[in-house]
Amino acid sequence: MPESARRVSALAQVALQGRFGASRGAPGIVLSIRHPVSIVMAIARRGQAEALSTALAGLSGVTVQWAGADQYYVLAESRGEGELYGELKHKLGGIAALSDQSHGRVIISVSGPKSRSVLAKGTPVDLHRHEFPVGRSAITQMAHVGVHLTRVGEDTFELSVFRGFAESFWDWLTTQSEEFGYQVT
Amino acid sequence: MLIKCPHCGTRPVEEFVFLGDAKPERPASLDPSAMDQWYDYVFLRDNPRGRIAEYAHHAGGCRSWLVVERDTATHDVHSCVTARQWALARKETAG
Amino acid sequence: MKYSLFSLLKHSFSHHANWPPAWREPEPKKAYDIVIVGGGGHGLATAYYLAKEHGLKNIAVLEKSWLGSGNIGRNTTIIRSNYMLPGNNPFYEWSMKLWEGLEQDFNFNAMVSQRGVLNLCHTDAQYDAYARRGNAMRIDGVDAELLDRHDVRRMYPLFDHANARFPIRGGLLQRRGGTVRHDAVAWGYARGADSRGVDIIQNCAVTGIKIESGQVRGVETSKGFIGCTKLGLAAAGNSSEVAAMAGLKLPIESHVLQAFVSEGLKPFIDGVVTFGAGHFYVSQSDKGGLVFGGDIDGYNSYARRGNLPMVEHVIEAGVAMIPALARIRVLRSWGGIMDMSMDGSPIIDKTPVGGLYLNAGWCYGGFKATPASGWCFAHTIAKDEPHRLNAAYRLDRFRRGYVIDEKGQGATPNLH
Amino acid sequence: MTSFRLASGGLIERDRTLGFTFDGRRFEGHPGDTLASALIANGVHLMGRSFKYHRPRGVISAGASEPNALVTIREGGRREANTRATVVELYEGLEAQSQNRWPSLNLDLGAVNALASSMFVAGFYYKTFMWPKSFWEKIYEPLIRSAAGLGTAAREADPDKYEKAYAHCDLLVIGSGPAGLMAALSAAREGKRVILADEGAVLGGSLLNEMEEIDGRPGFEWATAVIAELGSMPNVTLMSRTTVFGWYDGNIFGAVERVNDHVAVPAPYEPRQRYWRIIAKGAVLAAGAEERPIVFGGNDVPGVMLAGAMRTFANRYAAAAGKSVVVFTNNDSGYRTARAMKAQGVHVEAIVDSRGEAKADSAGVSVLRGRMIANVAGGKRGVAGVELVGHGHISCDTVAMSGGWSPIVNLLCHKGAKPEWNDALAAFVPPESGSEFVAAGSAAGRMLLSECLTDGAAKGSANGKYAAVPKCRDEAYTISPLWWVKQSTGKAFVDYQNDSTAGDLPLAAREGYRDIELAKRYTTAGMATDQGKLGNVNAIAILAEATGKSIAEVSTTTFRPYYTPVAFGALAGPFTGHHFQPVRRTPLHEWATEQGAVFVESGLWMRSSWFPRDGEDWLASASREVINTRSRVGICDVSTLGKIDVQGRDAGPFLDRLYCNTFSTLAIGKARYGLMLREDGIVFDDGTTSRLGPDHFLMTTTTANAARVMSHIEFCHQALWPELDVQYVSVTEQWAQMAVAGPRARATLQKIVDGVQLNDTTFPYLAAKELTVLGGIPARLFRISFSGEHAYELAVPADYGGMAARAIMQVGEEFGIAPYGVEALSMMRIEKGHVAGGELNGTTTASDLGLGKMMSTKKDYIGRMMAAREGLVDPKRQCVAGIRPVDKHDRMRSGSHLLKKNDLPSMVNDQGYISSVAWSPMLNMWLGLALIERGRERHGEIVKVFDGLRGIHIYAEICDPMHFDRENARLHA
Ligand SMILES: Cc1cc2nc3c(=O)[nH]c(=O)nc-3n(C[C@H](O)[C@H](O)[C@H](O)COP(=O)(O)OP(=O)(O)OC[C@H]3O[C@@H](n4cnc5c(N)ncnc54)[C@H](O)[C@@H]3O)c2cc1C
Ligand SMILES: NC(=O)c1ccc[n+]([C@@H]2O[C@H](COP(=O)([O-])OP(=O)(O)OC[C@H]3O[C@@H](n4cnc5c(N)ncnc54)[C@H](O)[C@@H]3O)[C@@H](O)[C@H]2O)c1
Ligand SMILES: Cc1cc2nc3c(=O)[nH]c(=O)nc-3n(C[C@H](O)[C@H](O)[C@H](O)COP(=O)(O)O)c2cc1C
Ligand SMILES: [Zn+2]
Repeated sequence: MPESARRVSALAQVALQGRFGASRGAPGIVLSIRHPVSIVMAIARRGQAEALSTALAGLSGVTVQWAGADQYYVLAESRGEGELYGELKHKLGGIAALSDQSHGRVIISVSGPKSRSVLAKGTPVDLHRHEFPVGRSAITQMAHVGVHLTRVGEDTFELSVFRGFAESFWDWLTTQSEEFGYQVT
Repeated sequence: MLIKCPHCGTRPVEEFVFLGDAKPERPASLDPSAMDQWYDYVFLRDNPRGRIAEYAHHAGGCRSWLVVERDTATHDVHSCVTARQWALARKETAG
Repeated sequence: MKYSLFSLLKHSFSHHANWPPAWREPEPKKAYDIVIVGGGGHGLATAYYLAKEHGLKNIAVLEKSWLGSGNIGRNTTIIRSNYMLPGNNPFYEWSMKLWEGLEQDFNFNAMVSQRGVLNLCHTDAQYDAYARRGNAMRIDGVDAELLDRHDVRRMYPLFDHANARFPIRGGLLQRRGGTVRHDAVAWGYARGADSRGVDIIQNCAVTGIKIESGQVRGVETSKGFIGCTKLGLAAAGNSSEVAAMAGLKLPIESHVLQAFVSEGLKPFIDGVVTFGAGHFYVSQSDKGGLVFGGDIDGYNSYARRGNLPMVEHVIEAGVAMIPALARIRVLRSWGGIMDMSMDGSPIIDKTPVGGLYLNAGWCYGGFKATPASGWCFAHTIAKDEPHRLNAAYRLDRFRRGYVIDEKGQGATPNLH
Repeated sequence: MTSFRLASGGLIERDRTLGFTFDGRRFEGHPGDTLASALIANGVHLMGRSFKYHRPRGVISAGASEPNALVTIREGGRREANTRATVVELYEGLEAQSQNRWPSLNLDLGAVNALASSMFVAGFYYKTFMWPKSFWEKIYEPLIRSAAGLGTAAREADPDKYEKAYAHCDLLVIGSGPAGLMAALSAAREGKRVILADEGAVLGGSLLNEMEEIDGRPGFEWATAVIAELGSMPNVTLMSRTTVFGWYDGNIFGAVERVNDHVAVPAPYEPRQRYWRIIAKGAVLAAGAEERPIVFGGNDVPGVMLAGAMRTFANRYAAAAGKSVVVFTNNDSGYRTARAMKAQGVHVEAIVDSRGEAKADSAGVSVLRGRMIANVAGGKRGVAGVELVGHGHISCDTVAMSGGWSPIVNLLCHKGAKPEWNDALAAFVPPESGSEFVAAGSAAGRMLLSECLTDGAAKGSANGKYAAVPKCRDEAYTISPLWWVKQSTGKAFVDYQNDSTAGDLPLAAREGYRDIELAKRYTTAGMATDQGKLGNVNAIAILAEATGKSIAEVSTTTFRPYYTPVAFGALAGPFTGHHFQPVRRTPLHEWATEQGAVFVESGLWMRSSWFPRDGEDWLASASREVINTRSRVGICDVSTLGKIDVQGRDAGPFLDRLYCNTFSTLAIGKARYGLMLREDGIVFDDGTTSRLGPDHFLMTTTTANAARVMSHIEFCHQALWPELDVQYVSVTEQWAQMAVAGPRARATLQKIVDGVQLNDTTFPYLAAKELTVLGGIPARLFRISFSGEHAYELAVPADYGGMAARAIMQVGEEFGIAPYGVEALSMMRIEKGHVAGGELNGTTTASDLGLGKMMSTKKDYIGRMMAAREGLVDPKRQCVAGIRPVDKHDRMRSGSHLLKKNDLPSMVNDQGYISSVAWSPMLNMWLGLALIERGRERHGEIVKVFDGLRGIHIYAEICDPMHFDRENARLHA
């Protein structure tokens, strides 16, 4: 890879760090961008659904998120370009179709005491801990944008959107966060 | 209207796109004599008042095509399976 | 009894105690020459023109509920003749001509109001499509004007000309388009038909169609069997149900379309305007309410009510088009059942069953068509063959591949 | 000005005052007041004018159902018409204006209508204004329209924000009176997720208005305690100022929370209102009951109001409606008002009770049994006194009326069910509604406090084991119906706002509008902003009598959303102005911006349209871009094309069924142009699809159809051929894709591809290969061309897009590279006669487009059978041809129609139309494509171009669609 080949996030220009919105007390919302990250979509081949889920369970050093019928996102930080894709193709090629989505999606992490309140302005998914525990993923719509939503902690969620919508979506998300005061880290 | 997607759980109607009656079955024959079956399949609908099994695409969710059994007079949703299950079952019975 | 300022004055002296009923409430006879199913706009207009244009007398209109309870009583009242395809335009233009003389014709003020219908566009492609449509109108002598963004701004400064997500590029204007007081159309035709001897029978639901050796003999109804030699179906959203009684399966799906009215306001918007970057159209009623609507909910339905997603979809588009709407309040919303056809165009035709005639598939465009639809359907029934104006609205056009698809959406009713 | 503020009591903060104005006059009130209560406390009763007769009107109710006291508040973009003074919370500096009057509320010339009122009966306008015909447009209608409506709306954008949100609960309780509080309490104690919503600013419902005791303390204090307990529970959400406006499928409720309507301007970052979609497993309607007016002469004179409202103004707002009151009632609750007013030191002249005998406690006020008020004397200055039927006059300055109570059933009827008539209550009670949504308390017809408490507790509990219900004293409630005092000689109103009188309904019946729905539409009773909350039952009763039916037979009109009117802004939420729809940007957006691109919306995408240099307009710029590309090399952002990754053992056969041509035979490393049909045989979409491996294809779609094609693929696999082993996913956003076109394209790209010699053997036309560029960046290179030039499309992972484009610009500099946009692209595709959106318009067949030969006869594919229908193979169909002006200087316009040279304009003569037009920088003239009857056979024919819209009438020649480089020399150069 050439020196100059640095991955540039779709939000590089907009997601500026700092404290915004209502300024009283601790921020209700904390936002950050998960970038660069490797994202590979794995779709079970015909009749391989079980095989795939067991194989994925066996993987280490990656996170696996449900992403639809017999489909999963496999994520990992700090891998070289195409590396995770290659690795998975090697390991899973027989049972799954793989597609590198690392550049196609932008992942925004939303945390803080008000994270549920902000997300409730967008998604019809019931995020009550009993209905949507940590580790659960859902595909839904927020502000007219398709969102892949994962609860990664009690008050922490990851929102993954198509790259092209990232700026618009960020705009909506931050506006909705203003009343609680938000921090971009 | 709430629909229980087999993959995503219960979701409101805004996440779905509907494509009408799932009963008409795509004919197998390409013979000109099958033209009427094709015409039926593409253009004619029972359009019942009451229960209908209809295609719904979970476009705002997992993107699966579903077959929802719903009452067109009351909008009550009775059941929901994947179009895949529905099609395979139908091919089964067709033998 | 003729309605006029004079008659109104006269009756005010007797405290309006002696107005005769606008129509009778007759008991159905054993049989009629012609029975029309559906006391909506099209059914009533058909009966009116059968009596008036063809001198036929022995006619009944059967309405399962109160007259005008269907889509005629719940539509957003827009009339226009801005169609582009040969099968459509002459028909709708004829309808427009009939509107223009209707009130004097049936002596009832239906408030035909030609304040103009403007369709906005937001891209070059839309603009070109409107140019094609407008020229198709002009080529046949129908009025049409292509506006650029400045013309639109001059006409409607209210619109978002500054900060729009989809800037207004221009629009297609038909000045002769406008609105008509929907209920009055049903009442005017009903009164006109009744005075010409037509029996309008309310609360009389057709439950079956009697056919013997391929020929219609009569209908079973909630008021008993009623014989007839010709039967015209004008059941709009219920067309499939009624046709099924004669063993016919139609290229139609029933869908719910919602409409809305705001609180009454002093004059806010003059003409009828449709948004081109979302589903929203609006006009202001004579009572001051903003009457508006958008798209069908999208799922097959026989319930006259819709759900919130379409409400939001429509109102988001409304505020995008006219920011000043934000503070105005929506008063009421309702729904009607659309007979959505497979090409977005109607059917006015004979059927394979002798003496059985079909008028259906109006989608959300059938109000403007009411006069011509009744006029052509009457002709088709009386003469047992379609008139030139409805010659393209054949039932077999789908099988033969001569569809009339203005939107190019194909056999997907909920996209028309 | 004398104050009508009572010395003590009420839930107002007496120690703080708020200044406000009404029609410019300054007044003072207190926190806790509504605009209506504050005006009454200041002795102001005249608050509005009616719709038709411009009658002077005062407050009738104390809440949401108010038909008369409608005012306009706020200014500019915040201007808000038709606002009910009874629900406006007073704030410092509130400015209110009366409506529908000119020049002033006091002197309203519109009132002349009243003189002609003998003619302005129900439906009068249907009978006249017809002659002379021309008068309608010019005179009558403009008059009717200018008279229409009440308030005047804002004409500017609203500066405030609105929000949307979803909420979920096990039990939604609508209404926070005794029934609602108990329902919420039992559910909450059972651990349910509870939402308690009430439109009021303060929770407590009628307990805020009445002097009742619960658990040995004032009902209001009891409520406060219960609310405190609820508020302390994590599973309970309390929502005041929140109106539930509709009940929808799936037990979803629409609600609007008025977050900041009680202040002049919302706090920073806060919305004015928040619209809620509440998804409830169960719900209880504890909305209470509505008091009905009685229909008698002058029942609209300012100072005549509902008995319960008068009581509320006194008890809750410490505002006396007058100094001497006459109560007119047909039930016991009138007596409550008499006692309440007396207790507040207001003189009560008498209780006029239409019932022969009544036992209720009048606290010493004289009761005239079996008597009725015939007419109220008075006018805009208020009530002077009342005349009784028979003989008798009582002077007074206010009249309290009670026609009985109607359960507020609205929401339970939103799915179409009709309420049922109950003779004992003389009211409609809720319909059978199933278990997911039930009524409790007075909404369910329980008129006694104890019943409401018990009923609420029971309805809130899932297991029936609810906590003991507190003790209270009950007010008896008996009624014997009185709807209309026929002896009245003055105007007696049924629907106040729309001025429907008692006489209008019998008239409607006489004229044949006998069904309640017809009568409603003919008289407009129940169609005003209050939707007949007060008047409908009276209208039904009067119509029943006129048609000789029972009230049950007549039944009600249809209840519809919205329970009370809802602001557009709330339902639009944040999706206004530029935020109406999200913006979609390509990975090359920044690069294009650096290059000075002008962007254009295409669907949600923003695409670079042209790249003007020093003052060029779009035409000059695009022309230069074309010439540069055709003579040197150009680069264009084509990232918006849909890209779908298709894999699996059956990927080939699957594509064979999707496309009308064949893909299973495509060689690895090759691309092929494909055409998809709809099942009805019409062309759906086109694009090139490449084979990257034995089981791996990459499909491209048009920008416009990308999403629809994806859904189509999903449908075809899942619903039609689930047995196929195929997987697919959109990779549109993963790749930044750029076209590099022109004679020097190869030379340019050669400088960035790693280790491949680009030539016609290693990289022939339609080659499609995975390689790396710029020393290791994975990429896909396709030798395909839309421009007709020797061209490539290069795709790199999106995050590298900008960098790759900049690199190409750099290495291409020596070859004279320049960016080109979609305008130049469409110029070039029209020069080459390539079809696009204008031709793929959803009505054209493959052969219409000149692509008929692509339709395979060897396999099944979507659309094959229907494409064979007579009408789709009719030789007379319009098909694509080229079109060019006979006079090179003429400009044709897209959308023009075509006529035979000597034909006159008419639809019958219409030969077709011009579907696309562009300026050709290469041929120096306007060129186009047309859809024209038998177009293929008519090359060389001269036709008349009809553009009536723009008054352009020229001649043009039908020609081959391929206007430029017909032998495709450049493509293969
Ligand atoms: C919300 C909405 C907005 C619309 N806006 C417009 C517009 O702006 N412009 C426009 O041109 N069109 C509009 N339309 C479409 C238009 O209203 C309809 O196409 C048209 O009214 C249909 O014809 P009709 O009046 O005869 O239908 P209807 O009035 O529905 O008449 C059909 C009648 O048949 C009766 N019926 C059904 N089954 C039976 C039976 N078995 N026995 C007896 N009677 C039966 C029904 O009760 C009904 O009264 C709109 C429609 C809706 C719902
Ligand atoms: N004779 C009489 O004076 C008489 C008659 C009937 C009832 N009552 C008394 O009235 C009380 C009724 O108690 P209850 O609890 O049934 O009702 P309630 O009137 O005490 O409370 C109903 C609450 O619901 C609210 N509400 C109504 N519709 C709403 C909506 N769509 N969205 C949000 N909030 C809405 C109202 O603002 C009100 O605060 C009892 O004490 C009863 O005895 C007295
Ligand atoms: C053009 C038009 C204007 C309307 N204006 C009003 C109005 O001002 N007030 C009102 O309450 N309803 C109005 N409505 C709605 C009707 O009350 C009613 O909801 C509609 O005709 C459907 O009937 P339904 O609700 O009884 O099913 C209007 C309807 C139409 C079609
Ligand atoms: Zn799903």
